[in-house]
Amino acid sequence: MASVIGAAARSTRPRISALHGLVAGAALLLALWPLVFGNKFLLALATLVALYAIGAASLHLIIRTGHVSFAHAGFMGVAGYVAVLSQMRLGLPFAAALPLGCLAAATVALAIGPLILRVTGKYFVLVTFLFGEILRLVFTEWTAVTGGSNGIFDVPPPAPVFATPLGFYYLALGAAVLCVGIVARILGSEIGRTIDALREAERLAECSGVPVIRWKVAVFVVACALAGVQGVLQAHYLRLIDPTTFSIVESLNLVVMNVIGGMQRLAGALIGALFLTALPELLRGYVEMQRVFFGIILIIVMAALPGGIIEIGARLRALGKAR
Amino acid sequence: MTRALLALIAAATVALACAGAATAQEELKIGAVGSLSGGGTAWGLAIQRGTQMAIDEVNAAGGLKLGDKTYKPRLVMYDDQYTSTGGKTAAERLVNSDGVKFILGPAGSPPALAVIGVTNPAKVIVLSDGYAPAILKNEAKAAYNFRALNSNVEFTPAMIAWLKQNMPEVKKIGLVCTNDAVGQAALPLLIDAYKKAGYEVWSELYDRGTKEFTPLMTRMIAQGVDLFDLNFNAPTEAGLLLKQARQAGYKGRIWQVGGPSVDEIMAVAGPLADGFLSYDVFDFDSPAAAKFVATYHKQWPGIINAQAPAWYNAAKVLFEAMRRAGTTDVDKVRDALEKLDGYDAGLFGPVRWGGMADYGVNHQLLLKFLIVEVKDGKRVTRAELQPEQR
Amino acid sequence: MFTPTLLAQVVVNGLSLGAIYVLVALGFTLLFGIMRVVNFAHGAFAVLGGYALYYLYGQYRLPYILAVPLSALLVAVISLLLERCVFRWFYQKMFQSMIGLLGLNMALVFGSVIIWDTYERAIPPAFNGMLQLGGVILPLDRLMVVAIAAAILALFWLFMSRSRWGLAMRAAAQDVEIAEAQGIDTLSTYRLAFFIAIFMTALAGGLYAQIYALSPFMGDRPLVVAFIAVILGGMGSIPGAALGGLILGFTESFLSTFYGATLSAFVSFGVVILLLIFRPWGLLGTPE
Amino acid sequence: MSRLLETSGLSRSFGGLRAVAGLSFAVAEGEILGLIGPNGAGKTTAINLLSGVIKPNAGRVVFAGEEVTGLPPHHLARKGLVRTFQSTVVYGHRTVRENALRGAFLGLYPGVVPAFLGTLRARARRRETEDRIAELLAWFGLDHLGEAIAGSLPYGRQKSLGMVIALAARPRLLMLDEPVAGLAAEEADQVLETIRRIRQRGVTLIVVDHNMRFISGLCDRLVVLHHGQELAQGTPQQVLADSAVIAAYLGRGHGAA
Repeated sequence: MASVIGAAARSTRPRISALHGLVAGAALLLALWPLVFGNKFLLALATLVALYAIGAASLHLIIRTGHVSFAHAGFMGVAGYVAVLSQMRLGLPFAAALPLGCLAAATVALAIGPLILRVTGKYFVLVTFLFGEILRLVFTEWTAVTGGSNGIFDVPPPAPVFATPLGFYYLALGAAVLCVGIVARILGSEIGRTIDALREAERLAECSGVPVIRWKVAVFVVACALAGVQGVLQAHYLRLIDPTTFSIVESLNLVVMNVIGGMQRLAGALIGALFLTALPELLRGYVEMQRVFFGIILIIVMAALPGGIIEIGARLRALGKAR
Repeated sequence: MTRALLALIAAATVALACAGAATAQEELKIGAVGSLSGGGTAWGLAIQRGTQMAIDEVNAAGGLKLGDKTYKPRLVMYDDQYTSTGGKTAAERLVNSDGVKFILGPAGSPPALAVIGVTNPAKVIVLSDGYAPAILKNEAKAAYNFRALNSNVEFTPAMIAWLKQNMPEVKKIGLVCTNDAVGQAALPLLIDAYKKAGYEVWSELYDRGTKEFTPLMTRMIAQGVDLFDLNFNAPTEAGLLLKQARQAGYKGRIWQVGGPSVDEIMAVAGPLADGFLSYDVFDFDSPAAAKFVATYHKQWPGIINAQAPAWYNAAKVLFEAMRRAGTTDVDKVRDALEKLDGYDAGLFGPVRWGGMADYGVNHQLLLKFLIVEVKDGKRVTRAELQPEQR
Repeated sequence: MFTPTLLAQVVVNGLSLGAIYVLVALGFTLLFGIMRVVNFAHGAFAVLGGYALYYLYGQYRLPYILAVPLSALLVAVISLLLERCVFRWFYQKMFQSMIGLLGLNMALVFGSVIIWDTYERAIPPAFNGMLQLGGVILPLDRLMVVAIAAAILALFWLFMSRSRWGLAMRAAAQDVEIAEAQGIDTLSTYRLAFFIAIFMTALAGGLYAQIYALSPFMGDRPLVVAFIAVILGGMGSIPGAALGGLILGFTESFLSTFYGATLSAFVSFGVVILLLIFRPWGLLGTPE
Repeated sequence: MSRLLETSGLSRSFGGLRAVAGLSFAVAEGEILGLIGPNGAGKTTAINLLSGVIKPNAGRVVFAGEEVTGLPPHHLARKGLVRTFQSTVVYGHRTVRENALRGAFLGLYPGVVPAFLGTLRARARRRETEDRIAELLAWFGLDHLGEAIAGSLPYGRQKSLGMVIALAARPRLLMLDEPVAGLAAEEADQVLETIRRIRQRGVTLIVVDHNMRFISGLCDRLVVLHHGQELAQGTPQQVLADSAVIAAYLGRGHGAA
């Protein structure tokens, strides 16, 4: 799988413009479709997909350093609570509350990152799993500030324009394009190549002068700040914020998105976000069976495509070449 | 099991057929939201089954005649996963995709608050459940949402008054509850109520999902508690708390101002449950209940969740309001609902609305309730109480 | 508050809790230690074990001493099918196994919901009495769990250190290629390890369901407990899982009794995080 | 000649085992120093200590007049202290050219903002580095393999690539960990020649190996390690004549290798 990246990294120069065209076309399509089809439920679903794309893409950034974080939803929560509280208690405008929330998530990441990023592989999974639980416990137990399990409701809309579902969809879409764009740019630049290097051969990269831990912490901090965007927007989307939105289940969801879409590529994270947000909705009609189907689909995808859904593309290409 | 599978296949076929056949004529979609996965599933199924029974009843009688039209109600239900995101998505789908105008459920504050955020602006009637006062006490002055089941605000005062009268020897109350929305919102109110009545209170919260309470029970016994209130604990936790309290050597009284979960407690704790007193919403042994129980067991075996009759009741109340309004127009149905006092759906006696004093709006359905005691493995009714209309 | 009786009670509570945790953690650590599979479906197998015991002991009234091992055996045998169809795809694949088995967990749990509904069932206790020594109380059903945990641990240790199969498993756990070069059939070794792991998980699940309560959602807690106990002791280490389970039991008992449940949760999570940072291979594991 | 690197009393133990104890030596600018000893003598620990991969329990390391004891590898690389690895450590899934570029991180990476924006300066740096890399690859006879996947190269080629990666970081002092281990005699001779040419470019070298013949033909001075301790130090002639060395080294039958 990784060899696919390796080959692509060199020979994409001429293809990049085509890729850009594709991305621009997709963005245009995403921006225009609600004006043509008026289905409000699809709009709500698309808003959720856009929000999850932010979380999944930012988690992908961490995954590219070789660490799979199970605390991502917790960081979203930190940003969400800080933004909502600064808006509702301190009266800050949304435009100030959003970056403040992200800054808070980044600060927590910066405080914990240097400690936990020394731990690798499955141990990192476990550390972050527990850290996520601690964050959830804080949201739940610190009732005076967070409202505890009841959360905080009647969160005001970011601005009157965004109070309508369509307005909010454009806000979420804009944020998603921006955040995913940032991640894509990071990964496509010299920074991304260095990130790949320190994942693939940490010691070698370090001996070539890459301050590995510092880089990992920096990436972790940036990713958590970006995840914060989802946390803040989700609170506004739901008009309330409570610990259930940021539990370990949500973190796990983001990991599943990445793994099922494909951990090697950013596109995998986005495919995963779409797949995992849309699929349960498609199955929702079969009330009792939906989760059974969903479970079986997860097994089949992981067994047949260990590299994620994105592998289908590579397989088809290989098939095409073979002929 | 075979029957369940057959029912499932049938349901899937019907669902597919309906999805294919666009909209059947004169069909009236009744929405439901509830937890069909995760820890709150028992409550979700109570919503689904109670509502389904009321719908079946209407259809068996030839449908719902409103004005010159006859509607065939059909249940459309989505899972809220007991989270706010799930509740919001389910409500969005019901309101915007299925075009539903009437929703039953969800149960539980996080999804209920999220659902109301969608339905109130969209002018959709919701009969929900959840102990957070904000469900009724909101900026929209409840507008289109009603609460179909008593919350602690309704039943606590009457129960404490009964306790004072019947067990004057009790001095110190022990309370243990989950740190979830119910525990954090409702427990402080309960503690206040006890303190106002002159009791000493010791309380402790535990993390949702805990099954082992022996250390906590040891802690409680060391505090010298002489009445242990299982308050708002979910049925299994309530049963385990009782069993482990007894196993840890607790000798005092145990009762539950909340729940209700008498059957589950008897199942989990066996003979240790003897002498346990509880709030109960519904007397399954009463003559009025016999028909309900029989109908229920035709479709589903096993223990009936105590909330199922209340949802059946809520759905019947909704249908009656539609009949009286003579239309499916949401505003007219809502006005009819508010004026429904006195209608008897058969299980809980005449409808009474309340809540003005607590929430500023009379959108709380007041249901009569019981205090029952476990004696020799059987449930015995000690008292029948009514929530105060305020 | 720190009276001798209370302290003794805390120790007894800790032991009985720890015994349950040890039982729950053993199967988990075995699967990880040998196949590098993080069994997210651990809880589902515990649930299946619970329902098996419910039928064999609760409904069909088999003698308890038979019902317990038979129910675990039943689940383990049926699960061999899952080994063939699901697990085999995921051996030695950390993340794919996590997600795939998460899917299996969902399918099994919600399949159970369809078959058995969601309401909680109680498995009648085998013993109802309580052992009272001085002021200290130990319910007999807990005492039995302690005994079973000790017996299983001893048998398992003997099996792993003395039998040919146990040695083969340990060799496969160390290095698959070397083991294969030495003529060990890793696939059947894996199958055996899987069988034993599921047997122990189902057995633990049965006892867990009997002590607490049985429902399709019962398994979440054992999964988390197994996770933490196994991290504490060291992933893949059998004595580690035993030590981790006991420490967890004693800590929870002590902190919950004297300082309350919330603090207990914070402290145990925090301590495990610190341990992972400074000694990720756990108390008794070996660094890689 | 000025001293580029100097260690004194460098020690490290693992558990109870003293892997390196009281190691003291100096490397002069432009010199090739050989660090030899039988397997298990502590050579690899020594190079790990010098490159910062592990930290010493005691002792000092001074590089270019600056104390660098216990500094992490990336810090030392920045100062010009770079190493290769004994086993072939390359980015196996990447092309040869990519590998070399990764090694050139210090010269290539323009800082966060220019890298993120892809500024002109960043592009200019990339072009410069690519030219420099092309030259390095040509030097090692890898230029025609620029697009080959590194992991698929034969062993000897991968070792060369390891050296390219290290040289791409523009070291002042290059430490080679067993550069000829596992190579055929012919290949080893080529490596010998390459190392001499590296020195001609003004790079100081420390070569770690246990092949006495190879190393004594190459190095200006030798440090012999035995059981973690220094056994002898001096020119190859002096060291080969040392009775302790003969006893410890030749007595074990390694000398003929």
